[in-house]
This record gives sequence, C-alpha cells and structure tokens, in this order.
Amino acid sequence: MIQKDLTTYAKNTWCPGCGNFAILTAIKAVMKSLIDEGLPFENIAIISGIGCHAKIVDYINVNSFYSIHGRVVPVAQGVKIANRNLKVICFEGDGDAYGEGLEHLIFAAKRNIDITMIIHNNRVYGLTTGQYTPTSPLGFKGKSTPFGTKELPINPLELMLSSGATFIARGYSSHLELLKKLFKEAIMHKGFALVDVLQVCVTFFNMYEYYNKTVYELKEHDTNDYNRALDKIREWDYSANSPIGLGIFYKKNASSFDDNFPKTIPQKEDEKDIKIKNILKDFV
Amino acid sequence: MIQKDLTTYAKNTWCPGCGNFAILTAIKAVMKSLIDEGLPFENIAIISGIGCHAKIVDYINVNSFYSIHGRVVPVAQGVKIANRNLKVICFEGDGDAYGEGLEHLIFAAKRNIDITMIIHNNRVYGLTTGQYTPTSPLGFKGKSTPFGTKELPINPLELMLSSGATFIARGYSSHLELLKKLFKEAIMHKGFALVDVLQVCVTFFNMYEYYNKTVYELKEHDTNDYNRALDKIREWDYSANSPIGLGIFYKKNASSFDDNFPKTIPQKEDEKDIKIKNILKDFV
Amino acid sequence: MKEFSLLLGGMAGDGIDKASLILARILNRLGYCIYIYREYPSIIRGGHTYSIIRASQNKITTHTNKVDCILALNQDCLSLHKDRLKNDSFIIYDSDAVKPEGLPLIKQLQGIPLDKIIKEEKALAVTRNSCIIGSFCKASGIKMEILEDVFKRNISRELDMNLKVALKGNENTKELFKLEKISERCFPIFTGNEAISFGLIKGGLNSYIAYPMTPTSNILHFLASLAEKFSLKVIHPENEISVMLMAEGFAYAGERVAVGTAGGGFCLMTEGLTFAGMAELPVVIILGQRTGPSTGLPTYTGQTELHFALNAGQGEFTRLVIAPGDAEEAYFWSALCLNLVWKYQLPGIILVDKTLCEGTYSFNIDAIENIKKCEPVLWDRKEQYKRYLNTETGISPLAFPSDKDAIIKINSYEHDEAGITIEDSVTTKDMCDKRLRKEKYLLEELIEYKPVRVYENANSTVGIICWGSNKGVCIEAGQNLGFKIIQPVVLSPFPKEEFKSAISGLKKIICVENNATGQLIKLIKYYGFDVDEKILKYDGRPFSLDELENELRKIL
Amino acid sequence: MKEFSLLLGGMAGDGIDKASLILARILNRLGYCIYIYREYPSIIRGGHTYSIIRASQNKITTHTNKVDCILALNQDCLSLHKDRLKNDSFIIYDSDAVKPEGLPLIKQLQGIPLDKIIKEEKALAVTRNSCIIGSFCKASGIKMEILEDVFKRNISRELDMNLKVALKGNENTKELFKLEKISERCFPIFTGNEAISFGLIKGGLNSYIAYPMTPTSNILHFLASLAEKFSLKVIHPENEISVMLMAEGFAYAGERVAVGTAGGGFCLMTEGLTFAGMAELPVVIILGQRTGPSTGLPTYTGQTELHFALNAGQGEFTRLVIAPGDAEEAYFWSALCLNLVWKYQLPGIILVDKTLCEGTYSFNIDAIENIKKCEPVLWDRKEQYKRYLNTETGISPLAFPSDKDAIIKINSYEHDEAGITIEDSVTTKDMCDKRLRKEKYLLEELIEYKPVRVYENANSTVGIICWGSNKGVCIEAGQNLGFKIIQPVVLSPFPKEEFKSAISGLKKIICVENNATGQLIKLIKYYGFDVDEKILKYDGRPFSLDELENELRKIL
Ligand SMILES: Cc1ncc(C[n+]2csc(CCOP(=O)(O)OP(=O)(O)O)c2C)c(N)n1
Ligand SMILES: Cc1ncc(C[n+]2csc(CCOP(=O)(O)OP(=O)(O)O)c2C)c(N)n1
Ligand code: SF4
Ligand code: SF4
Ligand SMILES: [Mg+2]
Ligand SMILES: [Mg+2]
Repeated sequence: MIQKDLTTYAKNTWCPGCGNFAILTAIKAVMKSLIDEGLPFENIAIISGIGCHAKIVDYINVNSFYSIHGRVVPVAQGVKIANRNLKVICFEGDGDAYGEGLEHLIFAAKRNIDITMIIHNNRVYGLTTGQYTPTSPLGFKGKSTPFGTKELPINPLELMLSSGATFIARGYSSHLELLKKLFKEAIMHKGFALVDVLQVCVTFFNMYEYYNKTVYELKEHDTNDYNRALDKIREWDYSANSPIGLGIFYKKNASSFDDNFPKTIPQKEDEKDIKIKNILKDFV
Repeated sequence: MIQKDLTTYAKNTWCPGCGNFAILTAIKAVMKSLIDEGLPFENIAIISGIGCHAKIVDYINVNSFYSIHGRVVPVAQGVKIANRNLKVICFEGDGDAYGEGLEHLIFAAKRNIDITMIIHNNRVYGLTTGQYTPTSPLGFKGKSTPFGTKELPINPLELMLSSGATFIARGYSSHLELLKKLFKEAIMHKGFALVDVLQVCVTFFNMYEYYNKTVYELKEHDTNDYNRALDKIREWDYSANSPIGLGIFYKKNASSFDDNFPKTIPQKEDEKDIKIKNILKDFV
Repeated sequence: MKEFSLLLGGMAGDGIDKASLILARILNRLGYCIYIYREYPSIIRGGHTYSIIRASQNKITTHTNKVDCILALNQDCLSLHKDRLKNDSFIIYDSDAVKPEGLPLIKQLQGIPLDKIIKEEKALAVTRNSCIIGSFCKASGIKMEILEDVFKRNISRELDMNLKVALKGNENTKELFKLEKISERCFPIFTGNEAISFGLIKGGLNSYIAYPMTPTSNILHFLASLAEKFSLKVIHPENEISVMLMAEGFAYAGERVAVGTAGGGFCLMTEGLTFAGMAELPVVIILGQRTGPSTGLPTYTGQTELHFALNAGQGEFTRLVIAPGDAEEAYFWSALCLNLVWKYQLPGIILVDKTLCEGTYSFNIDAIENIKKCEPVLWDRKEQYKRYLNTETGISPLAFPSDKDAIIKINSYEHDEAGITIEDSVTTKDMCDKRLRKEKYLLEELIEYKPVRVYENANSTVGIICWGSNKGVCIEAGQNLGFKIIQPVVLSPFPKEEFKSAISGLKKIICVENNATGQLIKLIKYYGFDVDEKILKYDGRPFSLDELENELRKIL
Repeated sequence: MKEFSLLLGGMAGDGIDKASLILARILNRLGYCIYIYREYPSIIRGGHTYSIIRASQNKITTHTNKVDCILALNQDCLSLHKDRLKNDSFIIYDSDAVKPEGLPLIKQLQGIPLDKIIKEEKALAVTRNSCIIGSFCKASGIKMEILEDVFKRNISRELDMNLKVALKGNENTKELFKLEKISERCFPIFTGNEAISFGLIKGGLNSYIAYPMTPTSNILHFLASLAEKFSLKVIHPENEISVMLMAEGFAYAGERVAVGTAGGGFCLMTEGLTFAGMAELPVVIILGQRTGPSTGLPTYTGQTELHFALNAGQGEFTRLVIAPGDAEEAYFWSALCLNLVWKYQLPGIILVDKTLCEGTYSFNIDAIENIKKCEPVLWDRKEQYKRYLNTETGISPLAFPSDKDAIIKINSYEHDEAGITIEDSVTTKDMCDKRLRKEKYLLEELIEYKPVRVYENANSTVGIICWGSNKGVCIEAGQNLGFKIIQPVVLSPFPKEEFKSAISGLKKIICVENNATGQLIKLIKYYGFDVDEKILKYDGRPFSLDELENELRKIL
C-alpha cells in the first residue's frame, strides 16, 4: 500500500541552488539504505522546526512532525521516550536550534537521549528573509543588524561538547558523500548525535566560495579523545578566518536517558480499579 | 534622607543555617566598600529571579528588581544597556539560571555584557521544596525523582567558558572572605562575570560536611589560560567524587555588547516632527 | 457532636501539614467526614502556617472561620487566630513557647511543656506536634488505640519516638469532653492534587510531565512516587515549554499524557497549546490558579485564569475547559477529560486552584459516577491513511508511528488531509471548520455527564452561581439559607442550554467568585445571561462558610 | 479617471514587492491616493506572489477584486487572476514566459519579450519588472520623466541598467489610453509597519526590541535602519521571552520601549506581560495577527487574537489594547499608546494584522490629529520614595535607578508601597484595587481621543461594526451602500458609553470580522450589546471591496 519511494507530492519551494537540496538527497539515500538493511519503514519519525529547512518534512514520505520554531528537541524526546522502536531524526535551523530553542538542545545532550539532530546551519534566518543568527560572523549585516552585529557567534560544537553530547560532527552541503556518511553514523549512534551542516543559503548568505576555500575533511582524528576533539572544534570559531574541519569530531558510548522508563503495559479497566482502590487504603 | 545602612525592614525568612545568609553578608560588605570607595549608592541595581535566593532583594536597601523565575538575565541586560552608569548585580538560583533560563545566560556570556551573575547554587529547588536541578548529582532523590535522577548534571562553569564568559569563578557559602573577594572582583570586571556559589540548603540538600572535605582554594592558577581554566573547571563535574576548586578560574578582557549603542538624547517635540517629516520625503 | 473544627498552627517547618493530616485521620476514625484548609506562606521555615481541620457528619468541602479548638505551637497562632474562638472553644498550647494572654474569655485552656517533654524523651524537635496530638486526644476523649493505629500507618520515620512523645502529651492533659464515634464509615483522606492524579490514572494516563510550580507540584511528586506501580513515565524537564512540547511528542506516539502547572508556567505553554489545537494532538493541562498577577502570592488562591484558559493561544480551535469543584469531581473529570481529549483530539484544561489542589477531603470512590471509557477513533486500514481526514464530525481516525502502512504527518502549518502544508483559501477555511466542528459533537457528548450541576433547594427563587472550588462553600451556605446552587463544571464548550434551564425560574441570581472582575459573569453574559448581585473576594483566601453566609445575608 | 487598479504578479523572488511600490509611486505622481494589497506565500523564491495596486482620487485603504490591468511575469499570474478582469481591462505579459490562453474576451493584450530584452541589454533577471513597468507607462500614457524620477529615488543598485531596460519596455509597447494627472498632491507611500515605527518614534521611543516574526519583522528592520538617526537602541535577542523581559529592564531604567511580534511570539511574552501588569512597568507590544492556529498561514491575515490580547497572563490588571485601522491611525495610536502606558504605568498592546502591517498606504501626516504629549508622573522628592505609593488614581510617581535619594524596588510578588513582598490579605486586596483603579482614569482620558470612530451616513439605520484593518473596506462599502460604520479603536478599557451612543438609533447591526467565531461580537455582548448579522471571513485573505459589498447585499 505504501510506496517505498520517499517522495511526496508536495512542491519543493526552496530557492534554486539552496544547500537544503543536498541534505534532502543525502538523508533520503541514508533512509533508503537503512530500509534496505531491514529497518521497518514505519519506524522512522522525522521532526522539524520552522524555517526554510523545516519544509524537508513535507518532502519525505515517512512519519513526520512539523513542529514550531525552536521546539524540535522536546518533541523528539517525547516521541523517543514514548516509542523506543523509532529512529527519531530531527531537522532544525540554526535559528531554531541555536537561537530560539538552544536550551532544549543542551538538555537533550546532557541526557544523552537517543535522537539525531541535523542542523541546517546556513548562519542566517532564511524564511524570515535574512537576519543574523547565533552563528553569523561578527559584523554580519542582516536586516535586523544593518550596521553589522556587535557580538561574536557561539561555537555550537563546543557548546555541545561541554553539554555532554556523545556524537558531534560537521558536514557541508557541497560534500554530499560525507553528508551521507555522517547522517548514517549519527543515526546508528546510540545516544544524542548532532551533525552541524554548513548549508549554504544562496539568497541571504552565499558562502559557497568561502567554504570551498576553507573546508577540509578531518583525517586521522581520534574521535574518542575529548581534548583533541575540543582542539579541532575550537580551530574555527564560526567568525574568524581559519580552516574549517568536516567530519566526526567526537564520539562516546554512554547510557541514554530513554533507557530508564517503565514500559507501557495495557491494563484492564477492572484491574486498574482494584489497584487504585488498594492504594486508597493507605490514605486512612 | 536615605540611610547608608543597607538593611530593609523585611523579615528574613530563610531557614536557620541556610547558605544564603553568607551571600547576603558578603554582598552587603562589598557594596559598602564600593560605596566607601565612591560608587554612588543609587548606581547599584540588583536583580533576582524567584526562589529562596531571590528574597535577597527584599533584604538589601538598594534599587532592586524582583523578577520572575529564570528571567534575571534579560532584565539585567535591558537595565544595563539603558543605563550604563549602573552596576548591575544579579542573584539567581541554580533552577533559575541553569534550568528555566539557561539560554539567556549563554547569550549574555556570548555578548560579554557587563553584568555580574551570582548563582546561589544549592543544587536543589529550595522554594518549591526539594526537586533536582541541572546541577544535582546523578541519582539525586528529590521529590520529582523519588527513585533517583537518571541524568548527569551539567557543569555550568564549563558551559560558561564555551559560551564566551570573560570572568568565571566559584565560591562556597562557608568561605565568607573568599566570597567577598570574588564578588568584588566580579563586580569590578568589565564584561560578563559569573560566580557560582556552592550555597548549602540545609533543609533539602545539606552538603556542608561533604564540601568541607572536598573544597580547596585555587593557588597559582593562571586565570588567563583557556586550557588550564578548562582543566581546572573539569576537575569536578558536579557529580563524581573529586576535589572542588574555589576561586577565579578564568578572566579575560574583551569588549562588551553594551558599548555599542547610541546615547539617548532628549529631543524637542518640534525638532522630532521636522526630522520625521524630512524622512517622509524619501517615501514618494 | 455533629461537627467539630480545630485549628493547628505553628511555624513553617514545624510539620503542621503532616500533623493536621494525622489529626484529620484520627477524626476520620470516629466516622466523620473531613475537610482541611491549609494556609502557609511561600517560605520553607519560620513564618506562621496553619491548618483548619473540620470534621462533620455530613460531606463537607469547606472550612469555617470559627473553630472549636486551637492547638498552638507558637505565639502567632494564638495572636492571629484568637478571633476564631467561640465561647466554648478550648485551647491547647505549648507552655514552653506560648503565653496565653489577651485572649477572649475562654473556659478551657490547657498548656503542655512541649520543649521540656521532648528534651526529657531525647526526641526530635519536629515531634512536638505528635505530643500535642496526644494531648488533643486526651482532651477530646479519643482512645489512644486510634492514635496509635493512625500513627503506624502515617509515620514512617521514628515511629516509636513519636508514639512515646504522644503518650506523654496524653498523660499531661485532662479530658474535657468526649468526641464519640458517630458512624462506621472511614473514607480515605487526601488532597485535590492526589484526586486529580488518581483520576488521570483512571483515565489511562501513560505519562505525566511537569516543571514544579505551586499549587500543582504535588501531582508531579505523587505520580513520580507511583511511576513503578502504574508503569508511568514521569518526567520533570528543563522548563514548561519543554513540558508542553514533550507532551505533544508523547501524544503523537500514542501515549496518554498530562501536564501540570500554574499561571506563569501556563503562559509558557500557550504556544504549545495552540499547536495542539492546530495539530489536533490530545494533551491534558492541569492549570492550578493562585493569587496573581505574575508571582503574586504563590501559595494562596484565586480564580483569575478562566478567560486566559478559554482564550490562550493564537487562532481559533475547539478546546475543553473543565473546572471541578472538589476531590471527587477532580477525580471524575480528570479521568473523563483524558478520555475525551483522546476521542476528540484536542487540548483539554482542568482548571483548578490552590484551594482545591491543596485542600484535603474525605474521598468516597463508590459515590463517583461511572466513567464510560470512550475509545479514540482508530484507522480502519481500508483507505490510505490520512492524519487529517476531513470527516463529518471533524474527527480523523488515528494511527501512530510504527503502525504498519500508515504515514502520519503532523503539521503546525495549515495543511491538507495528509498533513502537507497548504496556503490556498478553500482548504484553509475547510480545515478551520473541521477543527471547530468538533465542538458541537463534544458538547453533545458532554451533556450526558451533566456539565452544569445543580444543588439544594431546586425550588428556591434565589440562586447562587459559582465555579470550581467555591462549590462546597456555596452548597453549604445554600443549604443553610435555602438557595439553589448552580455550578457550571464545563466551561468550554459552554453548555448554554443546560445553564439556561438551571437558572430558569430564578428571581435573583448571585455570583460568587474568587476574583476582582467577575470572570464567570463575563462568560455567561456572552451567552446572554446576567446576574443580579456578585460577591467577589480577591485577597488570596477562599471564602469560609460563615464569611460567605454573612455576605449573602448582607445582600438579601 | 477617478480610480485605477492594477495587478502585478510573478514568482517569489521576482521582486514583485519593490516593483509594485514603484508602480504605486508613479501613480502617486499623478495625484492619486494609493493602497497596495500584497499576497505572497511563506516561500523565498518560486511560488506565486502578487500585489494589487489601487489608485483613487479619494483616500482609500482597501483593494478591489476586479482590476483594470494585469502585469504578468509568469503564467500563474494569468491563470490565477483572470477572473479579476473586466471587459475593458488590459494585460501586459512577458511573452517569453506566458501564454495568454484561456482568457475571457479581452480587447487589449500586450506581450513583451522580457527575457529577450534583458539578454540583449545584458541586464540582471530581476530587472524584468523594470521593463514591464516601462511598458505599463507607455500603455497608460505616463511620461517617462515620471518613471525616471521615481526610479532615481527608489532604486539604489544598478539604476542605469533598470532605466535602460524600462526604456526598452516602453519602446516595445503601444499607448492604449492616458492616465492624466488628477491633482498636485503627492503623499509619501509606505506600509502600516512603517507607520507604526514612525508613530513609536513620535511617542518618544528610545528602544525597540524584537525577534523577527511575520507580519511585524519589518518594524524591526525599519527601526534598525533608523537607529543612528533617532538615537534608538534596536536589539534582536535570542527569543521572545528575552525580548519582553529585556524591555521591562529598559522600562525600569526609564527608557521608552516597544516590542513587536505575532501570535507565537506573543505566547512567549505573556509571562512578561502579566509581570508588567503586576510590577506596573510600561511596555508597548505590537501584536501582528496572521492566520492561525499555531504556524498556520504565516504570511496571511486574520483577526483571531482579540480575546487572547485581552486576557493573556494570569491575574487581573489594567491593560490598554488598541486596534488601529490604517496607516494614519497606526501612527497616531502608536504614539499615543506609548504616551499613555508611561502615564498609567501598564502594558499596552497595539493589535494589528498582516493586512495593515504589510498593506501600503498614502500617508498624510498633516491630516493626523494632534497628539498631546502626556508626561508621566514623576517623584516630587518631598516624601521618601515609594515605588508603589497607593494614590487616588492608582498611579505612583516614578523615579529611576541613578536618581539621587530614591530606592526603587520592583516586585513580581504582591508587595507593599515600597515594593517589599507581603502576603497579608488587606494589602493584597488594596494593591489589586490600586492596579485595577487605573482603568477608570485611563478610560476618561481616552474619551478625548474618540476611542469609538463613526463614519459615513451618520443617519443611516443600518450600521456595520468592525475593528482593525477592516475599517477601510467597511467605510467604502458603507459609503456605496449608505450605511453607518462604527469602529471601536480602543478595545480595553472598553469605551462602553461611546459605543452605546455610536450604535444608538440603528435598526440593524452587521458585524464584519476576519475570523470564524466573531470575536468583536463576543466582546460587545459582555457589555450588553448584540448584533443582527455577521459577515465572517477566515481563509487568510482580507475582504476586498467588491466582495464585502456582495456579502452585504446578500444580507439586506
Ligand atoms: C516563536 C516564533 N518566533 C518567530 C518565528 C518566525 N520565524 C519563522 S522561521 C524563523 C527563523 C528561521 O531561521 P532558521 O531556524 O535559521 O531556519 P532557516 O529558514 O534559515 O532554514 C523565524 C524567526 C516563529 N515562527 N515562531
Ligand atoms: C515559570 C515558573 N515555573 C515555575 C515556578 C515555580 N518555582 C518558583 S521558585 C522555583 C525553583 C527555585 O529553585 P532555584 O532557582 O534553584 O532557587 P532556590 O529556591 O533553590 O534558591 C520554581 C520551580 C515559577 N515561579 N515560575
Ligand atoms: S532563502 Fe536561503 S535557506 Fe531558504 S530556500 Fe532560499 S537559499 Fe535556501
Ligand atoms: S529551603 Fe534551603 S535554600 Fe531555602 S531558605 Fe531553607 S535552607 Fe535556604
Ligand atoms: Mg538558518
Ligand atoms: Mg536552588
């Protein structure tokens, strides 16, 4: 009844040349390979916020939850804790994830909850037509900062590392094969995984040329070593002019929050009534 | 007309033995010394959230702003940007600062805005009678987690370091002299300063004995070195059993966000009207 | 005695709460029905706090200002409450801490040296209240066996020490009169919060998510303690925004979920609330009112969020708002609310207040009406699954992630039946109609459950209308003065016809509310009704029975 | 010609917005008054977007469905809008992209090969719209000097290229008729958002804080661009919670501040709103409504937040809620609102919608009523300063941090006059009364400014009541059909007496709103009024003049 084709009838409305297309292509490829390897199709749930990136859920024909701006992470945690069979894959913009809803991200990392965060980090608010975000470089002239921002960006990977995330990676929308690899590893990772994708917004912050000059793929990097991960993560602060590493920075095994809940057991109405009445006896 | 005595008529309602008394004593001493050194009394503004800690604003006879749970930081930024003559000193609980409103703290650090944050970190929600907070140790049995928490705490100092804070220190409510020193340096620091105070809650999480055994004061620590600061900060993760350093971990000079705004110039009504009319000419 | 009222007061931290529950349970053993009113400051220790324990042969859910007995652990207790004494009231006080001066003429006054006793017995300071309970039992002629049994069931730590101290109190007191056993019944006694918790469990709760906030924090604590027993997932996340959105994740995954908060936290949930309206996700919100605005008096009561609950969130959609009036109603309607939001796929609000949440009641589960379990409409697998299938009732059949062959797409944007974003004007209007249409069917179903309750003197021409926790005090006052009481329990969708017939024939309508602007009046005016008089109280305290009766008499 | 209406349509990203503004300003030079209606999807590029530019000899603030001319940059433009054509309408289209098929009988049809021209001139794709503007000027007999001058003032990048391309368009078109200059007047033309911005500046704005959200983002952008010129502190923080609380910090420090958002962001501000009520901090919130619930149709319109604005936040306090109807009212009331919230120390909401915010208007500043600057009450330094001094009007004199000798204590808890936390019942009630008492004085002052506006045919027995952006369309329809129009501009405190006299003598009252439930009706019912008929539209689009007239005719 359901086609294994992952495309919906929704019309794609991203700008031509937008980096979101690469993310869409990569994630569909990864989903297909997971399905081929035996993951039941219906055990995927994707969640997005609000922004250009978020439209991705309209374009992929799997269970989805198009939520509100900045609130992907709590939704994802609810879904995962409620149904641990699901692979919960989240798409969030940098405005969403690092701005409006940053706090949730930190707490999900702290809990090491088993979800995958894919951040479409175009370093600008796309859908609201071009304001600075927490990862825009110092001096960025957006519509809300026509004279240039006066604040340094955050380094989201550094923040994630200090929050307890157990899988931290960076991709780039022009390196499609790497994206596929990162997405797949992130999804397979048991615990909280975040892939920050440098997703170019051709309309409001076209960084293709710049990134093409500055990115490199991490080689022989020990992803188990906190200090090395930190050094590599701090190599580029999302503002200054320096080499930008791509790949997995950090990876660690640890238990996840969602392992700790009782399973829901369907209960008969009369059994429950008896249980309640029994407990009521303690209140005399 | 106004007494230089910093005490109000409000009745103090903290539990006997509460670590908040030490913070109150220390900050009043620091304020007095600042006033003696020439800081106009009326140029102090203190801001608090909601919780046991927050009552401190009722007890100090200076300008104050008793705000809402978790929202001290945005208020403080508004006050500071609006009136740069003010010394803005904030008191927040760990529930406030690291829980409900963590996001604001990270952004204020990122902006290096010139405010002082004093965190009454009793590692428990005091006023709501004893639930775990983001800095309670793993397995903490609070009212909302009667079987013990299943998540590691955050290390707030590590988070602050990765967010761009330029003054990071830790105090302990039983080390009164150190508290005074830290508060004064934090207030004098130009930029975002945070002092995490291990403030013992005798009623819901009495850690006096434990801390007395484990704390030590940092000696010969280079506060300018990011990596050393990080090492020292990571020595104790707020959960495991390890030595707990007290003192200033990190300090850095950097420009603050609040330096970047035009000064408010009072304008005559007719001048403004003319200015508006002139601009309207651009809209034809 | 038909009725007996006692006040126990001391400092925050003295364990007044626990002690008053024990006192109540002792009186319960004599066959009385119980109501406890608690008043305490937003302070952990120090500061005066007290409980009024009222015991009656009838079912009661309110307290009286006047009391038959005061048990005073501190001086404030006597100075603040002396006006509550009647001529034949008696006082037991800690003679080591309290001077019984400036009191009205009181015949019976009994001091016991609590500190001294405790020192002698090497007991903890907090056992002072056990001692005074022992003393009370003697004064009122209650057998120590009853005290012992109640202590055993209610005190887990240092039981023996408490018993010993109680015995000392008992020995140091003389019997003043005899409270006899008046019946064999013995109901469990607990708070509105606990009743809500049981109600949610009865309604099939799988998960409860909350960030602590008075007056609903104890639901979180209580359900957390029951998590293992009822396979509940109880979570306390970083803030209320997370609470609400996490709950919506649960609802999507097919788990029955509720959240609890007070006004400030509810503010932060409103964006999630309108999302639940749009996405048609069933979530129950327990909203406990307290004295506002803002932080206000966080441990006191109020009824000021009616219109906030009715109108929170942008856009228009069907919502269920229910204000139960006592513990039994809290149980019944919490269970029903969870059932109904799942059937109709919408957000539901249980609107309560500090009075109900933290008031303590005798609870008779057998008197509670039957709750039909109404099952959600599930996908029949015949046609391709569409999450927002536009049906006659507005209800779209449900499926959940992991269900074979279904693709379930939730959307906060306006969407087509499959859940894909749209912007055209026809679908926009159709989908808005779909969501609003559910109201009609929901209301029809609610009629079965009598959404407007009527009590006492059905033939009276004077009626009191009230909502929420004022139910009990209005009923008793109505009984005493011969009025009819009308209590709309369901506030949205508003049961207009039921309300109309409830007030028909009345010559004078008086509205009783705990707010300054008359929020229920505002609501009924929209439906074309009006009131003649209003009695509004907004100092953070609920009406006591005698106070309300006085106010009512003034009007007539 | 008395009136002329044209539609320009293409893909999102084609620059339709800017081009329509230029077209409007060209028509403006002929002495017309302008209104532009914009419709665009929540998409950056691709997707159909269009503007209807209406020019009239009278002041207008609404569009018509039918148009005199279509300028089509893509095929969708013709297919979607062909029903808007009249018999004598004409079409100019890009003959390289559009096939003029399936159209009703149209006499005048002009294709120009935009792609070809652009390639020849080596111009940027986005200049296609300059080319079609050049063509339109020729077709309608408008002199190229006018186009040139308007281009010079409005195009900063690649002006020459745009002019060259426009000239080509001009040359490739034949003149169809002549739009003559009808008067010398030439008003500035801008959006409701810009009018609000100027109004806030006029009201003494020092700081504007916002997180971007359609439809009010452009206030943020516009004020950010004016920051240097007017010494404004314009800040875009991490989220709306921060926006609101930061603003309260500004208010405390004595700086006049406003914030802007839409429904979802307003949800997050409600906790700060009730805090402003409690702490008596003056903050103006610009709340731009769009189609809900939740994300809904973020770039479309609606009027569904009236009761949310009136009731948001726990507890009861005085708030000012104002719904201006067009750009001039937006200017006037934004300025006044800022003044009044400072005088009365409370939160104020300017309730607008996408139609008003992003609609474009001719703006006549000289026609705007005088705005008395009402100064806040300042501390006279005579007695010791008390932030919450309980005065007859409820207004406490202000002082600000850094003021010598004053200690200013703000508090979200209930507090005494000095701002210290209290919990006793007497102060609780007194302070609640103090905050609510301000409403009376505020309303008295508002009466001066005519809070209920009445237009057209004052003697008609049929009245239309409407609010916000429906003002313009109702006035024009009223004019044409001979009705009286009643527009309550101030919605809280509600000017009951003024409303009553405005509707007195009417035999039939029709309410026109952009929502599904009739929110204004609900409000007036509370004050004892009612309507006979309602016309509700809730598909995300505002009423056009012809559409509303049709609906009105159906009713009569
Ligand atoms: C609470 C709230 N505030 C603001 C908005 C408006 N809004 C929609 S998308 C967006 C920013 C999107 O930026 P980002 O997350 O970076 O996504 P992008 O469009 O760049 O993919 C904003 C501010 C909203 N929908 N909700
Ligand atoms: C939005 C909101 N949620 C919840 C509360 C209830 N509340 C008041 S204080 C508090 C926690 C206080 O903990 P903390 O900040 O650690 O302060 P402490 O009492 O320990 O000093 C909470 C949850 C509130 N006031 N507002
Ligand atoms: S605006 Fe930027 S992010 Fe959005 S679709 Fe266009 S290119 Fe992509
Ligand atoms: S509860 Fe804890 S933090 Fe609060 S006053 Fe008592 S000891 Fe201090
Ligand atoms: Mg972005
Ligand atoms: Mg704490």
